Amino acid sequence: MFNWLADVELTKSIGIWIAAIGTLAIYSVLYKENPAYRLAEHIFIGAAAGYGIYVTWAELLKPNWWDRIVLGQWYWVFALVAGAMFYFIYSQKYVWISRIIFGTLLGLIAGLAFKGFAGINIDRIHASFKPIYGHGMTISQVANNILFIIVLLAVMAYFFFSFEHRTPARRIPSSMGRWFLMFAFGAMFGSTVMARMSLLIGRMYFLLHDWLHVAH
Amino acid sequence: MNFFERLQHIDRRIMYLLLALVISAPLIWTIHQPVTVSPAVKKAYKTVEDMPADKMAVIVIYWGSGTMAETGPQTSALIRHLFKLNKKFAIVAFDPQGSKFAYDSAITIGDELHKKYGVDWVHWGYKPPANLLPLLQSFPRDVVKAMVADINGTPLAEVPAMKGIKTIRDIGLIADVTSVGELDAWIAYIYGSYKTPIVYCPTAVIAPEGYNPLDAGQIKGMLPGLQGAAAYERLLHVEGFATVAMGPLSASHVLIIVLIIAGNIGYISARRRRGS
Amino acid sequence: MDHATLPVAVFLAILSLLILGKIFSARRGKSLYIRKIPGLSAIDEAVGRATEMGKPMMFSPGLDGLNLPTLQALSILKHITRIAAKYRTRMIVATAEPVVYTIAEEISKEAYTNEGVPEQFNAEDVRFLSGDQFAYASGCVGILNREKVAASFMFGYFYAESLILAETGHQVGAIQVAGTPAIVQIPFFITAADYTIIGDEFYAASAYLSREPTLLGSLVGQDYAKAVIVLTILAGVVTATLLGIHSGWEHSLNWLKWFTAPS
Amino acid sequence: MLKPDSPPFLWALGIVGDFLIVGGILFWVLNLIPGRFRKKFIVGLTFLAGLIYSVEFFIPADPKTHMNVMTPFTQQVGEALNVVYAFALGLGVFNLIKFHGTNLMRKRTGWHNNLAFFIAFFLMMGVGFWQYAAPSKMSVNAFNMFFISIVAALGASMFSTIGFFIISAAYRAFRIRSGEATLMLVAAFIVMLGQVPIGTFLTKGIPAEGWVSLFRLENVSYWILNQPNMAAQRGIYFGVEVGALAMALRTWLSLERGSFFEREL
Repeated sequence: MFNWLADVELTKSIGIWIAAIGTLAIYSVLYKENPAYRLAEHIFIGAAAGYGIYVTWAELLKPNWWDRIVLGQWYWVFALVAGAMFYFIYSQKYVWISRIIFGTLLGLIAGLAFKGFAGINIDRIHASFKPIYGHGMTISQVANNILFIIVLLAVMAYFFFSFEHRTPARRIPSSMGRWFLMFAFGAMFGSTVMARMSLLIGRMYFLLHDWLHVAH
Repeated sequence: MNFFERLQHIDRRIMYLLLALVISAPLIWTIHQPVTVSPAVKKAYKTVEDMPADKMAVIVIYWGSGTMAETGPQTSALIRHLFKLNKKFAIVAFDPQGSKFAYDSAITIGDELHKKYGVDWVHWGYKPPANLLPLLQSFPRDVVKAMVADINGTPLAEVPAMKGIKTIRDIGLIADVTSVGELDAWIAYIYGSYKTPIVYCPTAVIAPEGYNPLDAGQIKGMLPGLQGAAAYERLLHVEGFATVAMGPLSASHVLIIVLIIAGNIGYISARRRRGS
Repeated sequence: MDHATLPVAVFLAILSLLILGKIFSARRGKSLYIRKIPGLSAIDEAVGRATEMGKPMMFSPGLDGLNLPTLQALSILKHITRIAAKYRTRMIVATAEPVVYTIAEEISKEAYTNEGVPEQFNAEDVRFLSGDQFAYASGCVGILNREKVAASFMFGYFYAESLILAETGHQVGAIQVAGTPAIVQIPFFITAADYTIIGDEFYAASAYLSREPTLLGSLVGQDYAKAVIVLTILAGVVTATLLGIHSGWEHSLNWLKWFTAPS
Repeated sequence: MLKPDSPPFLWALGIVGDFLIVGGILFWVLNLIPGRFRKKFIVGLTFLAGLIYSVEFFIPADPKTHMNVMTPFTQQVGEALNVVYAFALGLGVFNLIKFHGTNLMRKRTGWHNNLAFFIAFFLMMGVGFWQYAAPSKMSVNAFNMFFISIVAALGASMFSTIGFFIISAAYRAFRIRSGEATLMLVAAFIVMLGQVPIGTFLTKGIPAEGWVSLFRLENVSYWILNQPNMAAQRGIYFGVEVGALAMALRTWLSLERGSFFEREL
């Protein structure tokens, strides 16, 4: 009964048809929310959840937990005990036990912050030490470095919250900062268009090439 | 409301339909477009060229089918370049789909350029993303021990390509092809600690984040998205999907620009009318 | 950077002490000024409109698991849900991570209880949709459309799905307030949402909304910490320039490496 | 005693047994803590947990191995954390099953969608474990088919809808309404044009060499991304990171009392 599943070519073409119909169902929401989209949405969420359980077991729990216990590291049972603490959130009387695991997680996350902060920012602070003049610097380097420092400082000025921006000396840098920000956001938007269009082209290529065989 | 004023209220469905049309048409009737190469891509190309021949490059695959339209061509271009230069490379994947796709495309390009799996290149297999940070700390010290086996389950110590590759010092280049943006981890653990050159191949959307490390010298070059891949294809003198996709890509950009201009014409004429 | 060098450790200590110092001085009752953040003032307006229309609201705390941005998102959720409970307006919370989902449920329940309307809380309104990025997005699109959401709040760490959520929200006519520390997603919120809070206004949000001394103090402390970064950069620029004039700019870059070395 | 090659169900029994014993003892011990100390206990635990990573970061490392006394321990903690998180997945799955199950049982409007949820859920989980437990041409093929045609394809389709949304968002937002909106429009315009061949074509009259080449669209676009955009982003980043650091400090020292959980313990 299931022998056809072993046929690579057959399953491939069935897969392409399912995928193409699913793609069209998803795109249909662009016109209007409708029963086809709703069905695709529910199937998607269901399949993703089922896949998630399988992946969590196969890639995480089996190699990193089960196999370790089987090899004699019995103390990994504590991981299950810790994981079970989450579920006390549903108990009125023992809810505080779930706070133990939440509290520990919060502590761990907080502790990572120093490393996270330094790992990203120290190099960036250092890279901001740009000379605004020096031997061997070209005019464009000088101009770019001056611009860099003005933009950086103006943007940072915008994010000072506890100063009243009343006097011009305080207002001007911060409103300049806002202008630079908007300019940068425009640039980010523009550079993202390409990425999004690339994916859409990829998907259209799937429909036109893999499914309908009309594209090259 | 006259024609011009109506331009500021175009129904989104009409715009969506137009977009679908301008993308499909150039895919069906291919249009060739000239491609320019940005300095970031040139730097990346040069970094790959300059990698010492006795070292191994590592191509990191951290993308799935969702972004394959961008990351697939980037990966293929890098693979082709390394093959042409007769330089060894390893693929390591943090996404199961990407892992399979990168393997298939390296086999296809390898067949074309007469390169052999296991000798000229190796695939270290798929590693769960949760293992990324532990791996970044362990593999620089002992590559074979940390990566264990190749994609077929052969122990790495028995793979000919791995001969002489022991620590991070034997790795001359990390090419991070990613849709995830885990670059910071590579910078923190690999570049920060060992100064191994990193070439960053992000999807275009996370590419703006790459300019900061590029400026700080933490990465040595970048292929931003599909356009980066097309530029790289041009440096390599090949025509892949990236080059073909430049047509629809241009067309879709033109459409956006035309629509924005139309919207502003409508806006201005409506304002004038209210003013008069 | 694997481990702190001495300059880095000193630098981090200065920043941390400034923040903590301001927190404790605020707790002792020092009054503090915070400038207006327009996007956050719009939250009341959004809740008010949903109440008038008698339609529900949606909150998305982003895609990430429990980390610092998500903690901040949850603390914003707490404030908005309280307002929602006060106005007896339904708030649907769509989460993408199991642990975040449980905390969100707890927060919602407490908000309704604190406002004296525990019976208004509906456990079905706090939902775990999917851990998969786009399955989550498709679920949010479904909710926005089917529940005829009148106000949508997006606070947390977002990725590509930001525009799907925001543009769908716009199409169903919801009034939208968004904020994220994910910088590349901010432009999409700016174009599609009605109010967007930018950058570290996100971290200022809970202080702004709650006016709790601890949070206000922290916010002022953050300003001082940022001022230290600004001064450090200025000092670096001046030193680099002086060295550059004296002995060439490339040399100046090398000399300044003491700040990060030894790596 | 169980051996590594003992049948998995015996191991499962053993693990559950261990779990009940260890968990039971822990539960008993925890309940010995008097109510009024519980909060202090959790605050202490949060502080201790925060020490793990921060102490590891601040202790100088051996320059050769890049490690210190704490490093192996933090690596272990990281791995354990992943496992503990994985067990939390059940919380989400319960919610999904409860939500869709209730709709299905009560035959609420659209219940067939909830049924489709369950079919897809069990199908995908089923083929996943099938190809995992008994890899064969058939099972692997079945898994690939369903994964690629449902999870991957619907994900890619949903992802690509952004291409459509970006058009309508840009059309609506990029109007010369205010100075800010105009600035955004100008930057987006230049960068969009500079990234595609058509932009290159527009300014191909400008020489490719010498300083005038800077005015070619692709170079202007690159310059915008690489200079003002980079500087602005760095400025935002510093603020965001300081905000995160402050959040971490408040969390670590439990200063934000009752921020997430107000219910008394």
